[in-house]
Amino acid sequence: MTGDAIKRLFEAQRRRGGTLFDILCPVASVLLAFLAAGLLLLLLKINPLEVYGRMIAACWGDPYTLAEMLVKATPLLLTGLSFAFAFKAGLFNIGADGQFYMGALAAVFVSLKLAFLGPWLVLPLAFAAAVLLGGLYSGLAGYLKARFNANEIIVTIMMNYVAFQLVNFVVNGPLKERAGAYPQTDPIPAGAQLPLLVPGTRLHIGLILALLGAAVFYFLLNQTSIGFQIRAVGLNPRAAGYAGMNTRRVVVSAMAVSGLFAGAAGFMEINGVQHILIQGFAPDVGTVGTVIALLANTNPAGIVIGSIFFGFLQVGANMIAQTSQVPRNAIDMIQGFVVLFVLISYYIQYRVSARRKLKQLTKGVTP
Amino acid sequence: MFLINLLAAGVNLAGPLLIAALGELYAERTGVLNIGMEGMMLAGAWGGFVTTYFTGDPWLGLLGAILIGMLFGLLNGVLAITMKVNQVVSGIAINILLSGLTMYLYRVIYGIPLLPVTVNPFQKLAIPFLSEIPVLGKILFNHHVIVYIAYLLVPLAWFILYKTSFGLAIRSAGEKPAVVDTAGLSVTRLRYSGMIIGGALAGLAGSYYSLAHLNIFANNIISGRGFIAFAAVIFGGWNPLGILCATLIFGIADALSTRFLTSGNQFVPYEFLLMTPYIITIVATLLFSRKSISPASLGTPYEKE
Amino acid sequence: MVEQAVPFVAMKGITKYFTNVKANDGVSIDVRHGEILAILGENGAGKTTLMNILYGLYAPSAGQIFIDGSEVAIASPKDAIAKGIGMVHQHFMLVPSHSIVENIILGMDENRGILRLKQEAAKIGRLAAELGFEIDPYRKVKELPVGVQQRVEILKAIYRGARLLIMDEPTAVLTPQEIQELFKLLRNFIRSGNAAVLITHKLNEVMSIADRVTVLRDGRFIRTVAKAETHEAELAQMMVGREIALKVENRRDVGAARPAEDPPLLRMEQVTVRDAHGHPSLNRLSLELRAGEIMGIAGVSGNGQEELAEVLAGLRPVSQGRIELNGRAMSAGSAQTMIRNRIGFIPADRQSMGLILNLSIRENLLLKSYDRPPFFRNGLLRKERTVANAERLIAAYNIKAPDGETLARNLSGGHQQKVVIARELSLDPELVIAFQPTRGLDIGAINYVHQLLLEARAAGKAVLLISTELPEIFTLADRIGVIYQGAILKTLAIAAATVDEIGLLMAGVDRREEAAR
Amino acid sequence: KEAAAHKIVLVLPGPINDQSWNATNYSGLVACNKQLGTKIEYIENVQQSDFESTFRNYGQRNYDLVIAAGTQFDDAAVKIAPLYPKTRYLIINGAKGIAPNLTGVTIREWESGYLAGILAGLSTKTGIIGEMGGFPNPIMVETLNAMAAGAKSVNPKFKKAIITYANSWSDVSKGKEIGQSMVENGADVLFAYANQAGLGTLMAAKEANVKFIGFASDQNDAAPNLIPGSVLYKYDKLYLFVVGSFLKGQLKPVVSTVGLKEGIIDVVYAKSATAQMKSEVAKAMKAIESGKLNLGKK
Ligand SMILES: Nc1ncnc2c1ncn2[C@@H]1O[C@H](COP(=O)(O)OP(=O)(O)OP(=O)(O)O)[C@@H](O)[C@H]1O
Ligand SMILES: Nc1ncnc2c1ncn2[C@@H]1O[C@H](COP(=O)(O)OP(=O)(O)OP(=O)(O)O)[C@@H](O)[C@H]1O
Ligand SMILES: [Mg+2]
Ligand SMILES: [Mg+2]
Repeated sequence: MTGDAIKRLFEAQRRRGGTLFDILCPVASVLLAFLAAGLLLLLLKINPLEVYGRMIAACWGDPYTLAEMLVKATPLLLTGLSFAFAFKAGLFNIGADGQFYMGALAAVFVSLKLAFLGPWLVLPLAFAAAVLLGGLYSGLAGYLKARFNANEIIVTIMMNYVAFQLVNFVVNGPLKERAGAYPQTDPIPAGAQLPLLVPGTRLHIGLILALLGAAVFYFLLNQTSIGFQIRAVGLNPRAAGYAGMNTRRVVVSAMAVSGLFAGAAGFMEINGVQHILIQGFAPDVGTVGTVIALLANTNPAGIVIGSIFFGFLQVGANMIAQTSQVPRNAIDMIQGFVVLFVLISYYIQYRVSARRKLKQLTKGVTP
Repeated sequence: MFLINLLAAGVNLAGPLLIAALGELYAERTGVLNIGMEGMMLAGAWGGFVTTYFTGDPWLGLLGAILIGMLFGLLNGVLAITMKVNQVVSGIAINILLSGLTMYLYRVIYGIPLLPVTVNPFQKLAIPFLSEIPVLGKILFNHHVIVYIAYLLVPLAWFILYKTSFGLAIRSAGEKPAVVDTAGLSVTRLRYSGMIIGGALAGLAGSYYSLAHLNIFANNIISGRGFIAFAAVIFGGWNPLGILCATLIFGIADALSTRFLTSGNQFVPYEFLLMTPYIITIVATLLFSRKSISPASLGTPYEKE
Repeated sequence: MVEQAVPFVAMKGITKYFTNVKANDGVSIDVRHGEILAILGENGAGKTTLMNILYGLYAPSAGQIFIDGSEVAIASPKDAIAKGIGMVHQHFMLVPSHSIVENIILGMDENRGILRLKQEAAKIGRLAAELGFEIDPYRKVKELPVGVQQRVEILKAIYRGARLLIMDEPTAVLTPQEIQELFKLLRNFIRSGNAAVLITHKLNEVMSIADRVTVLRDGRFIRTVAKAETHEAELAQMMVGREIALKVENRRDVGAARPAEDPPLLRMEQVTVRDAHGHPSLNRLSLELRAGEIMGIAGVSGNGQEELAEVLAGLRPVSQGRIELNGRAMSAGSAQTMIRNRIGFIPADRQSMGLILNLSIRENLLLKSYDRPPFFRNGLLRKERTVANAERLIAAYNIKAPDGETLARNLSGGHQQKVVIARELSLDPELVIAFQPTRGLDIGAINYVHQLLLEARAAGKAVLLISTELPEIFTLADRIGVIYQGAILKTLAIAAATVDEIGLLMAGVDRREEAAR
Repeated sequence: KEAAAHKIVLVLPGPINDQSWNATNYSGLVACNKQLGTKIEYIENVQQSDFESTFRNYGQRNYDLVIAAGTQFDDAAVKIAPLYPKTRYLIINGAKGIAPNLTGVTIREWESGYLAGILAGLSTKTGIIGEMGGFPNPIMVETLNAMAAGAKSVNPKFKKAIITYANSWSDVSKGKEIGQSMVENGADVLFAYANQAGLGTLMAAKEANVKFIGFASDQNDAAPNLIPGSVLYKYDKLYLFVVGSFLKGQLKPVVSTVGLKEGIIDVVYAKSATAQMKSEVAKAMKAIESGKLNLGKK
């Protein structure tokens, strides 16, 4: 799979030079998404304007809620980077969900079993374990791709289910809470929890780490030899192989690095937010991250913005659910519309810019 | 007896998977990946349920399911074929949208009932004479109508793909769309038809859950079976007979895991049983990848100018 | 040739805009019954675009098309086929995994509904026999050699009732013999009032087969001349718009080969390479190459050229035999080793192998330096150096681009090839493997590439020129080796070689040996 | 203060129309609003990761009472309750009452299991009953075991209970397959304590034409001939009870258990119920209420 359309978008963007239209387009598409969902809300006799008004007001209401948006954004940012990194090597890692779960699994295991080492040791260890397991897990998919040419989309989707069941097994078996009541682990001790960034909120230093992750992402790809190789392999594996690059190794390492990001997200959810591993917790972090990465054209700055936007959507969803009787599925619906309309707006942008160029071309020659 | 029950359940469970997988097959053979299968099945389950609820006739429900599946197949086509949105993204977008939309509209229509809203479902249809054959009768000829349809679709798909000009065009579009274009056929139209057939079959498959297997609609009614169907296409090596085998294996494995559960088994953790279809798929992918039998242009948008 | 009042096909004032170029600008051409019209032009002149419009693949932005005098609308290839137009594309339009018969009947109205493969296969077999060749309609296309694939393409067009056959650079992939057979076929084809359009870069072919020649430049129509009233030099001049040499001057006395006593730079001894089925595609091939010489490898394509090139590029493992560089044995099999050993490689396929089209010129220039100074140190990129490098090479090789950040995709074929050569030579190789280095290039670009290879030789490098173009080898090489069935059948000094003899050797016939027998 | 003036919210872990756990709790809300005149709001489908922020937001907005339905809210409540001392937190099925403004109410679910067992025991001919649970947590295990005990107590020919966990609350299809497989294994009475997944088991019973014991809500109408009766949780009563005591200022920061004695558990019969069933159930109810029979953990 080439992802040609996306490459084209890149090009379109590069040449576009940025007019007002280009800024308005995504904004308009988000508005349209809300409009579409709003019409459906009317079916339940809910006034969408009021709901949206509350959503925005509530989100900017107090620092806690603001912080919540960033709390939600943190894992999304990382899973977004995860998808984007593999994508740069021409690979579709749809397995962020699974790698996220593996990271969470490793983090909770270390945090529970090694808490006696004290925060200075257990946190780095949990982080390392999460990142490593996430990386190994996706690295395995990379290896299968490199060694057997196994389609990574399929393998990673399947590995998501495997990871999901592994978590189920662990929380029902080896790490089941001592009380034995629910499919969940014991809470991790305070010493293994990530320090808060803003006291009184749930915002933890994981956010800083995630932003650092975005910087690392950019640096790795653009300033290093391995990044150069990854991009080369991603754009044209044949040419990269001819240029002496070990394409298989690049594929495996790109997948592994990609999994590191997702694993880190798992660590942050466990040690930063949830402090416990529960069956079926935080579903879709990987999927939403993937969507964000693609909407952002796998550009790290775009992923940062996108994950904050989706953080806003999710917190906003909670707020309106708390303040008006909007069913929760309405929010999934809004998210779906947002993705749909943004995709459509990209297409319109592309067409408009093509037409603009054509116009310039015709003007240049005909009087 | 155990074996007969197991096989009968397996054949039954494989039915809807088979329909969905054949739908995916049409789409993939034209070169488009339909990751939205899961969402389209959900839409089918919803559409079938709602139509049956209002008309009282499950056959109309079936029709409704197929139509709604086609509608979203068309939408995915607009995104993936016309707009050339990355096919993985468009599929994910459809899944997200539909998981929210179906439940929301269910709420709109039915409010908050205390007892499940039910419809008048399909009844099992024991085929006269055939179902009396010992052993085989119970395994093969005592199922819901939709299951029979599923198995009839296999030879049909084979015939269409390999014995008709339409099938030849479909296969060519998935291998090398430019050839189709230069032969005077429209790649776009073929790919749309693949998507729409895929959507129709996804809808049909989804309706099995709300109109035959169960008579209710619930948010988890598909529970990842769309992805299993997706996997079955690969496991089945992109041909109808292979897919038949693949879905039968998944169906029987599923039936087996349920029987493990009720047998009070202590040896293998249940979760590992649930993993098996996915692991089987990964292994199959490994085996088949070497031969690269996937449609050569699968996942690549076709650009003419 | 009789003047005809009404041409078979006429295109008038055709203009075509793509997103960022004007590929055709008011082009008018006509094709008459019973003639072969050649279309000439530099790379990017708009030849393929014009024919794609005629075939209904692209919609023209402006202009009209007439067939036998009446205006027609050709909205899709279906319309074109219905009007008797067939096209054989530069890249074959065949589904490799399908059989010949499936490929031929795809999309034909007569074959709607249930396929009747047997019936059609028989018909196709008969038609092939009429055209003078034999095929097995049930064979899969991917199993066929290129030459046969082309025949399938022609068969496909004729089977669908083509009366005008458009062929886009059909000879680029053929051996001299195959070219002759193709021309014979074309002449037969037009005899009954059909017509053919032939796009090519090879002036000698134009002179040998065309009746008239149309020249395009920069998307514009330049002139149409009767073959009888022109000559190669004039055509070349029309193409590029200025006086141009037909080939480079090779002064073999400059930087001539070192004395034969010197140890060879490259020695291959009994090298065998097996393909996936275990057949030897290189069969105990031996050759020697000295610094400061160009050795040409001539041969009918498919005799192991690709394998030879890939072995030396490290892309293919050797199953037996020995390769020595400067007297030291080395293990082939990794591109990296070859690059470290200062072997440069100019691949035949610049777009999919030599370059990464979506990277900038600057980055394409460092494609082989990703793991070493001066552009990378400790795994980190040193960007200023790469920028300076790109500026230097763009200037030195006359690459037409605003700056190093231009994407390789946006360069024309000739300039793309220059980027490849610039990169390879800037790595200061001892040995340069040039595999079909001018495939698909126009005269100007060919001359430039030839110039660069001669300069490399003058700088003391050894050049292995693997080419199916005999004229190219005769122009550049000091020695010529003929490859046949995976081995070098014979090596001759260029002065001692004649085209005839080489031609026979390429067919596997060694005249002197026969004489000795 | 008037009932309507209290700011009260019900926090639900799943969709309100799940026709099960969340729906029953919601029915409690409806009862309070109708009978006590309260204006309780609800929020549904709250995910694990949002428990804390949800509790916090309501505290911040000065809610008087926050009710959450499910043990899984315990930890979040323990964390947040001390921060908002003016807000009362009440966890249904909660097991932790350690803050002065935190209350837990647990149902003695084994009681309902035992009663269901009596109905099942008197319905079975093969002596085998099939019980499906959602997840194997201690309360669930206790309930399903009590059911087997109940069946055994009334039927000397009782052989065994096939106890299986769906490992899901919502996979209806799985619920059905499990039901079918239980029937294959000889069960002729089915029972499900698994929310939506249980609906599938009911379908299986209908298809195989075997008996089914209704649970949690009145399921009798779903198949009057096959369901002799349903064991109910009267969440309306539970809610009226707890919200009522809250309004009266009598809600204590402890974990209390409720059941038959408090009228929270009840049995409704369908036409197909036999007189013997009714009398056996009545007998067992008396024994339980009097404390003579106790299968629960102390
Ligand atoms: N599909 C397309 N989209 C955009 N630009 C195109 C497309 N096809 C061709 N072009 C551009 O149009 C111009 C004419 O291209 P065309 O392929 O017709 O040239 P040509 O004469 O056939 O060249 P060559 O000798 O290299 O085959 C070139 O600048 C080319 O880059
Ligand atoms: N009868 C019950 N008693 C106690 N807790 C329950 C009960 N039913 C459900 N719950 C709790 O409520 C939570 C949400 O239930 P819900 O029906 O929404 O299932 P779910 O989490 O969506 O299931 P799944 O993970 O299969 O989708 C469950 O995880 C469980 O902890
Ligand atoms: Mg061309
Ligand atoms: Mg759920």
